[in-house]
Amino acid sequence: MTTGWTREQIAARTAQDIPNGSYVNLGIGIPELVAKFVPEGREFIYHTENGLLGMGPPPSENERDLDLMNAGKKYVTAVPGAAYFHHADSFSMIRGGHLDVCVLGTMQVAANGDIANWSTGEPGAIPAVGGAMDLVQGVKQIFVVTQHITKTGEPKLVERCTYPLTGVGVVSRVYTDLAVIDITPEGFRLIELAPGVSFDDVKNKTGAQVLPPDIPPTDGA
Amino acid sequence: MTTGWTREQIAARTAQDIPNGSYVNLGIGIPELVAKFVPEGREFIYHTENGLLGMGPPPSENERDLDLMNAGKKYVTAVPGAAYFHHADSFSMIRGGHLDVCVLGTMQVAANGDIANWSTGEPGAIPAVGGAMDLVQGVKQIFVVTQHITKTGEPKLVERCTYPLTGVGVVSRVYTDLAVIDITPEGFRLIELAPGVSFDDVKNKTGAQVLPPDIPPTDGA
Amino acid sequence: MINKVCPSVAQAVADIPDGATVMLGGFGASGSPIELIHALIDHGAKNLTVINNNTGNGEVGLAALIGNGQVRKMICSFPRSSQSKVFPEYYKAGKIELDLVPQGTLAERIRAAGAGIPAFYTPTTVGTVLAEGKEQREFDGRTFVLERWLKAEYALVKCDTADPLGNLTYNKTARNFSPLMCMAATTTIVQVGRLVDRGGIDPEHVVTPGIFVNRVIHVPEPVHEDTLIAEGRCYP
Amino acid sequence: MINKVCPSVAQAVADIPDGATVMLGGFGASGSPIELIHALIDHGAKNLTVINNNTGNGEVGLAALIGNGQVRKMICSFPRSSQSKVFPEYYKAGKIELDLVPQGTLAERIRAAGAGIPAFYTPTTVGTVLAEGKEQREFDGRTFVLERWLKAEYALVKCDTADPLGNLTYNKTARNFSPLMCMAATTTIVQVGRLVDRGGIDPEHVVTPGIFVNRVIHVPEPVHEDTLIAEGRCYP
Repeated sequence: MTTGWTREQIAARTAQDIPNGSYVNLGIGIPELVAKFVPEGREFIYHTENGLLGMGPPPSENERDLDLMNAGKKYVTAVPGAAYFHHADSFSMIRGGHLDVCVLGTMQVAANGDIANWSTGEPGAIPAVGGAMDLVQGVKQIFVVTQHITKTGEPKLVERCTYPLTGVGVVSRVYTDLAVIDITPEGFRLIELAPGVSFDDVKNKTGAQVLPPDIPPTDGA
Repeated sequence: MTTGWTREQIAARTAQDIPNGSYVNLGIGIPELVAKFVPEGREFIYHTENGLLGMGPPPSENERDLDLMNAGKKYVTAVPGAAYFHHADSFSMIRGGHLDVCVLGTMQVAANGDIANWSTGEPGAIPAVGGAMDLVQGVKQIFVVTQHITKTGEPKLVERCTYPLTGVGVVSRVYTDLAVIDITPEGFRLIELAPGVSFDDVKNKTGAQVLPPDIPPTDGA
Repeated sequence: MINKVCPSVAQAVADIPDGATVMLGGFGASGSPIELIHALIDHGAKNLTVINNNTGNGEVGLAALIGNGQVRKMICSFPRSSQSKVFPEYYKAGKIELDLVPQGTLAERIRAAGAGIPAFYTPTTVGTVLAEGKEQREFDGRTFVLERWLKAEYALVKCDTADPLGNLTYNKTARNFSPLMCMAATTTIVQVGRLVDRGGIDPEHVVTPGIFVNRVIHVPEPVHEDTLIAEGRCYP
Repeated sequence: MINKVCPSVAQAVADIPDGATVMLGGFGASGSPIELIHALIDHGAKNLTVINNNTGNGEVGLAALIGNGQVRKMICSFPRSSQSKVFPEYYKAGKIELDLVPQGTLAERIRAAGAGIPAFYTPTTVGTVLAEGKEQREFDGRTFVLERWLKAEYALVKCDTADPLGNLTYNKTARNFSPLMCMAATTTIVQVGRLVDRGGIDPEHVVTPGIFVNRVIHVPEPVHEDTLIAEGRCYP
């Protein structure tokens, strides 16, 4: 029986793979939760593309500053040692390869590392890209966190993305409710199974081949 | 008999043509003297390409800061309302067309507005360009101030520059010890004669045709 | 003495003609020059091309400018938000054009305009539909897309502190695109909460040097877009 | 807790290998990281390519590095000065290469490297010998030259104030190329006169955010190149 990880557990598992001292950009949704699960003894510095390095947790009602928000337009705080800067400097950090890790949600991720997370491509829909295409091209490591399948049961890990791409061959690793999966030159490769999840579960819910780990995984049962 | 303007008078005459509120970059030599002759009721703001807008006069010995110099590596001061910035921002001001006037010395200036003021082109000489090529391309108006002829009597205002160019067709106006001369689509055109200088004096000492003024000049005698 | 202070937001925007390209500072509500935008609504210039990261929220500021039928085209990175209703309505009705530009490319194109760089190469959008029709080229074995500078006739910007020379500082993440837009527009108009004398800003702390600013208007207690929206306000 | 403080200039430069490309902050004497350069002389790495606006003065700092035979090539805009004797001697003897880059192009190429922009167009040098052999192109009826980013393995920079995260501020015109070089080097090494705790620099006043800095060395009373030259000093 499949059980797997909760949203929080996916975020916590992702945080395990981020080295101490990393400069990190977190997307909206599950990625935001990563900040709650920084492993003991490590410190991450959060970048938000609207001009802040050293983003802190949400403020209480009375410490709220209307001019201090994140890229998702939520109110945030700044930690001691933070810095403000304009958008060209902010995207220099991104495009110039200065950020270590970006954690993004997605609609689809392909076995070749392509990611599609900005548009369904439906006619009439209003396209909105924000900073996603800059982030996937510029940040050293792109981690994708996502439910393994859509609400209607379609795989989100696919052979080739059918939605318009955000970037080509940019994703390093995928964290889902079922497993941790690497993007390798050979395609998806299992790294770790969530508790109660079998390799067959993962294979059945993935729209492309999933290779077994180089090192056999411990069974998640 | 030719008398003409002194270095200070050339600088003072140049200053007359700079509108109030201009952002101005002054080269080394006679151009620096322009700052001493700001016409009453006007204010210029001086830019130095090493990162200061609002450069003030040289400091006294005891107010000298070793970290406050101009592009000529001389100690300067900063006026109230000054700003410091890095070199990319400084040359954005230059290249982006934000400076109004640049006053430069020269070795040669041609009737088509070409300027040569960075290199003699002699073999073995160490070439050094600094910010000259950026300034002549970027600043809205390039004023050249110079002696009309070299120490050995050669014209500095020429039909075509023989020294390596700094920029092509960039000079607006030339101020010499003998005259003020515009660069027009038809070539050099006299604007004003220095005291005691005749139009013939100017023509004889210029290495290209000099057109008479559109409005006849008052005789400098 | 140079003094760029202009007596009112109305006078400051009075010469913006129909058909102008206008940059508006701000990222969402943060840094949005609400008083200047509302003055532009009162002024009534039409067929504007507006450059902003977003397309406004609620029925104030940029959303109200669009709702007043003054905007022909939006150049932005993210025209969607939970509180954005006016733009979607206009867009779906075919009453407004959209030029979608990735956020970092938008920032860099604006900066390039201010810096006199007519074009540059960027990795952003390579392999996506947003790169279609654009010139591509390899450098050091990687593919990049050619992007052009993005200029405007006017920039309307909100800052925190200004002096009469137009030196500016901003408040926190309200800085965002504003310093870039100040560089990229022919005429930069700035509303400031705190107007100080010359020398009132430490030269080390100036974010936008005055050379990039043309008009400064003192708006001592600016309203915040988020506050207006929370109160359900609309403009005019 | 992240702490980029490194105990000594000697340790900070110890891994710079022979053949490295090294950016040195400073414009003439102003902002020159003398203690770091002298540590690099002690360290002895050879065949270096050095990027700086100038080529050093007197017999200290960059001039001493050249005089010690460690520099194969200089990339700079202005290799002449009244007090520059070492470089001219090496250059005329054919013992050092020179790559002359206009000052604004030098700054923009370094900034481009930090910003992930592999190439850009600039009007500077059009029609001059420095544009020879370079790709040219028209935009909006004007000719521009294509320039590439300029990266380095190391940047050695002097700042005024730093915190342990590597956030930096500079003193007056000692800022110059340093913030750009911090962005453009794989490893950025900074000497600082005043080292403060986290939070000791107002986030609004940070010039170089810590993300661009790898090692911070406290040099509480740095010598100034101009002072050393006035005293007729030479190094080692």
